[in-house]
Amino acid sequence: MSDAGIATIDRTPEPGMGVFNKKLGMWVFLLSEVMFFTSLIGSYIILRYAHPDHFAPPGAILNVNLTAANTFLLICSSVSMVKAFAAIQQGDVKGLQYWLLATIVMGASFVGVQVYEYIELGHEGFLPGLDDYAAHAGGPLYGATFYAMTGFHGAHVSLGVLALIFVYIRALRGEYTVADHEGVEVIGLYWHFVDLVWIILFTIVYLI
Amino acid sequence: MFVLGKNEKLISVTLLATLVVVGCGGGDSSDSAGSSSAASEATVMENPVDPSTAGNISGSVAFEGSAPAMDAIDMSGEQVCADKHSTAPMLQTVVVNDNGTLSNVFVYVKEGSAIEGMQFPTPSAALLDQDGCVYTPHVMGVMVDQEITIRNSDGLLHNINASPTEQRGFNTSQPFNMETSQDFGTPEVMVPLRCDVHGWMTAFVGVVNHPYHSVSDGSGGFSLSTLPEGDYVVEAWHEQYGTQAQTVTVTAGGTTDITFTFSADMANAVVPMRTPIDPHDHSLVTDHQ
Amino acid sequence: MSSAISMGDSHSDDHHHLGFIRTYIFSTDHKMIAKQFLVTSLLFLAIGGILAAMIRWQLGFPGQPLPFNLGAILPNTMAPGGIILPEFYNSLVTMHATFMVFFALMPLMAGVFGNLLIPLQIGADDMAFPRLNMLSFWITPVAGAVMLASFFVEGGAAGAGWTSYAPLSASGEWTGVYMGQILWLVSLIILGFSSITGALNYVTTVIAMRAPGMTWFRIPLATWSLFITAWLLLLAIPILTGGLILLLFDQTIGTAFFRPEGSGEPLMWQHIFWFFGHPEVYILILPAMGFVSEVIANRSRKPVFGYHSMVVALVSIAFLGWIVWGHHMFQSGMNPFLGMSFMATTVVIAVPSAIKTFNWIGTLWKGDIHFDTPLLHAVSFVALFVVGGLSGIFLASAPVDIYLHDTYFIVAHLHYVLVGGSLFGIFAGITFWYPKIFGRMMNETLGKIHWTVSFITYNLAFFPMHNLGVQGMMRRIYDPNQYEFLQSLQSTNTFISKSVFVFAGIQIIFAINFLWSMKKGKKSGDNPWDSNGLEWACPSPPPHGNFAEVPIVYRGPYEYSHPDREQDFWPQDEAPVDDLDGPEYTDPNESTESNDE
Amino acid sequence: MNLSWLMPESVSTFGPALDNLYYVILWITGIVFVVTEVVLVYFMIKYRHKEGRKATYIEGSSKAEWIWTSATAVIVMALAIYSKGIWDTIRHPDMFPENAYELNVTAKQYEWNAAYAGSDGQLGTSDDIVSRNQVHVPVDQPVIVNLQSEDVIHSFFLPQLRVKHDAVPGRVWPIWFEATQTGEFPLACAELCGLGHYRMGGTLIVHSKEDFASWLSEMQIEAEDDE
Repeated sequence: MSDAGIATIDRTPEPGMGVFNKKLGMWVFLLSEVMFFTSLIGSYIILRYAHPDHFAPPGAILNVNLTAANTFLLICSSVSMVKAFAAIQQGDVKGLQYWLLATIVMGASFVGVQVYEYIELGHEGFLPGLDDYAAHAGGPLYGATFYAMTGFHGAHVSLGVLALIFVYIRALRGEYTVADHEGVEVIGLYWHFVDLVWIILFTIVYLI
Repeated sequence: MFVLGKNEKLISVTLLATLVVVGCGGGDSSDSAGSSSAASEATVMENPVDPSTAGNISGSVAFEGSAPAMDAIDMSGEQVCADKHSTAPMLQTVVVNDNGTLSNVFVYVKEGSAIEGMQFPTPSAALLDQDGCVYTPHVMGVMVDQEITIRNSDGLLHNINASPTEQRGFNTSQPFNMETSQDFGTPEVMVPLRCDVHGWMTAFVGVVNHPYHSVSDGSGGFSLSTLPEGDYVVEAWHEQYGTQAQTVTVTAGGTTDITFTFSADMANAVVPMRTPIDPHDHSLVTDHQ
Repeated sequence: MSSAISMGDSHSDDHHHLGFIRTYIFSTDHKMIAKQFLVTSLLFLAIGGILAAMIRWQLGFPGQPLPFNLGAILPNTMAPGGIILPEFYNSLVTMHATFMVFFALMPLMAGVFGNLLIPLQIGADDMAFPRLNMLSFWITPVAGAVMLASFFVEGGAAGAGWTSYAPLSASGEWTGVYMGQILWLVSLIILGFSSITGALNYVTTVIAMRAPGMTWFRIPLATWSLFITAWLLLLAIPILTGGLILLLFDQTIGTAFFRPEGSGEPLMWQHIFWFFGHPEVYILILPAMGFVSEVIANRSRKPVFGYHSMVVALVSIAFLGWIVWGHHMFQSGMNPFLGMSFMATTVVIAVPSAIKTFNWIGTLWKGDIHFDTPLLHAVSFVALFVVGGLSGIFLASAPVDIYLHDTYFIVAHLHYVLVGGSLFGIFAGITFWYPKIFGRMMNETLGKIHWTVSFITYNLAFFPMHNLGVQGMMRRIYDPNQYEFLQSLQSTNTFISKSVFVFAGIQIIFAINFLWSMKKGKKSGDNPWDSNGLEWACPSPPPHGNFAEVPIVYRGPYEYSHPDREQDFWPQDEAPVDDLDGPEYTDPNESTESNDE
Repeated sequence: MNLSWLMPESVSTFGPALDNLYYVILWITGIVFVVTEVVLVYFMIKYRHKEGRKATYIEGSSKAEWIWTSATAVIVMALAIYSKGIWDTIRHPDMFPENAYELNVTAKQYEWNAAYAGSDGQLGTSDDIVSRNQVHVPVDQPVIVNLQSEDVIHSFFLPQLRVKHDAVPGRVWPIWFEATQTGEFPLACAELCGLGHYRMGGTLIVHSKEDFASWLSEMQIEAEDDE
């Protein structure tokens, strides 16, 4: 499309970023998602810097091993997403279906593990609210920031899973071909973004 | 606050619920109209207690030891109010009468199998006046759903900030001479009221679900009348000296006399109530860490 | 290329068999969505105006019952006997700002003109994502309904100011407003999705769907400003949403992000809010700058003076907008060194603003000025924006701000920018593009009456507010007479209130004109203003799909009164006469130079 | 109708400097305002539409652009530098005066409580003297006020001393000023703090040094009597 400037009568529009609209749209949307997580993570950093006494040392309350395993799961799901995309680029519809399913399963189990983790922490009195916060679990800011950040990431993963299921159904109907698989590419972008955000969250919330 | 925080969370997150709120909210915003009509309906219900088999409790609240000196209220900032007081107004935390009795003690029936589950008619509105930047009465008792007419006789801004723990409070203002109606739907001893504009203004409302409550008067006396015969636990509450309870037996047609005695050395008793004097209590976090 | 395929045909063939619902209610046509936004946001504008009138009543006639027996309508929790209560006054102040900023100005700017102009001016058949576009509209009335609902819940509407400074806004304990504050938060969170989906569309459309030859420096300034605004929306709104959610948690599940009793940080809310808030200010003014540039260039039949520097100024304002938020917090207790840097960045914004102002005046210079209503509004924008800009310098200077902060000087400043600026810009825009939206001209006489009275009463209402501020009158106070040193200002306040009532009342003329002309106005034809933009190259109102065939762009948008031509305008898509073997046009990069000299 | 652009009389040491800055800005902006608006109107009249006259085709002038860009830049930067000096004298921590009299002002809905050191000369002890909605200070001596809030954000506003600073719950912000006149001056809350905000006023009472000392000892005696 870069040669649109040359004098021809064909009415192809001005070159954009050289990508199809859905993909461009997703990029732009992810930028605004970045800002959203910036506000959450930013608040976390400010509060943690201002009140270190509220934040227990890594592993004291949060189950790092469990979450590490969960993180690994999410990274794998990113890989399988890449596989799915690669498959359809070769026109391998079966492969697409297979890898999409794998991604969905891993994404869903990530959410499942997170829910389990929440329940466990809840029993230990590690809660977001000030009024019912257990004395041993650091300060209330710890719980509040933890649930705010991981919770909204979890919500993003869940939405991603739903979107993937939608794409998967279309894949089963064989609606994606070598020529047209925009949907797969777009949801892929989103999935990788969610994965990336988690790696950041895991580092700053669990490890540091 | 946290209690209602929970259910508000539920409501607030879904738009559907929001619209529901609009519906009932519309009702609420038409002020006391709803509650007052409810009260008037209730008054037609007659008293379930048969006077022939009923008895009374009367008594007084004695005070031992030297009466603590109350601080004078500095009303220099509010000339209107200052002018209303011939003598320098004092805080009413502890008011010991000339006859050595203690006033502003809320006395009420705490337990009594005889009145369990009885439905009593809701009495007409009780008056809480703000005159000279003090609440009169300083301590009062009402029944559940009984209207409280809050009057501003000062013509300057007062706000009435009720901070109960069992139910939702309210915080309404009265910038000029006017009356507002409020009521409490749940029994609670005691509900603290305060005016944020005048830090010294506090009052206490005892909310119970029966008519057997009284406040010791200028001679320390109180009386609970026409109770069905039986055994009762009667409690006396004072904002500084805490609570005392006695078991009383009421006989048909008889009047049982009881006396509560508070003494100066109870001064740091535990008062069963969220402290109203310092509403801006930031110590919470220490409890939680 | 998908966008290329979709152009022209895809819509035009399916729009015949669209039912009423798909055409007027759940329409995906950007022009219909623009109309829907126009109607709803004008309604919200009216609501905001009514709230403002009530505020001014209390300030102009403190403690007197509202006129027209309004007291009978309002419940005792708001205005017993028609006398406004302090807590209701706080709700009025809060909701007036909220409705004006989030439900009137933002949708009017981005929602209406973003939808109407972007595809038309770049020669696209519709937005990149029409369904998303429809969604972005339908979220708005929902959010608006929630916001309105908050008036009727127990405790009344939010009363912590539109800035909702925590901890006042973080717990009903301090205000007695529980549900109202929560609904305020929920409503704005919902509204955020509308802005983001909209902005997403605008950015993608401008980047990827420009007609052949519509190079970056041939894009009309209106679209440029809307494009920049879209970026600001995309990046600023999520910040606010994040903050709102944390505040909502404080309110509902009792977290302590901003509540000191849990050692939360009240100042963090101010940082989050203003980090969003200052870009927001430019979201509210940049599009108006675009409209004004278009109108002034067209009505004075002259190229925009320094088109490139206009674009550069737009972009630099948008960038600077991200590093000045601290000037809202000079007195909040920030590190004085920080204060200095924020002061420096803030005053720098004066530079691009000055560039724009002088360029507008330069555009009028040696022009052939036609005094139509759009021009009158556009020029008033310039005149009033100057006042708003200059008063900004007082507030940018941290020491002077110590005295003027949170006084009526601020109120005057922001109303000169947001009413004198944005609103008059919007009037210019509506009156200018009305024929394109409805195919009929607005009535010129009514238009001139509306402008004259508005302009005069507007200044009578808001200019004296500067003086109130200099005398030290705080903003957001229910009754200034409580302070002895403010009692001498009552007559001024009463005068301001009366002017505001006239200013508000005269808007009825605009409403009448707006509705009457829809049916009775004289037919406009495709290009009533002899304009160059692509939007005038298609029928009024444009059909589904806008252009019969994709237009080709040969030149910039402001080729007015070109010496080589009889006609004093030169449409962007008019093929050069000397061009026999198909149109030739220059490569994007070269074309920028050619526009330069 | 009071439409004055003059600042009310100032009674603090840094007041005059701040006012000068204000007047300088007022003059500059005033002149720019008049010139711009006059030119605008003049062009409107001169270049109004006339039959047969065509607008001159001018795309711009980089020369003109440079002139007004750099002119504006120079003026505003000059103002910024001018402001910095005054800002520092008022807010810079190193510029806080020595030998200042220190007191605490605690804001709460809806009153100001000023606390002065009692007989032990220590602030924050049980024998502190507290005055409600009245802040007593000596004249011609720097005063450091430690601003605090018990509930929400308030703003400590002394118009005639050109003092305004927020009181933020959970924080203590020290600010300083020095009154140059004895007398009573208004104190106001400038940050919306709830339904009583409009009434959260008080008085700054500036005593002569002797009067202040005697007032203080008086209060101390009263306080001891209450014990």
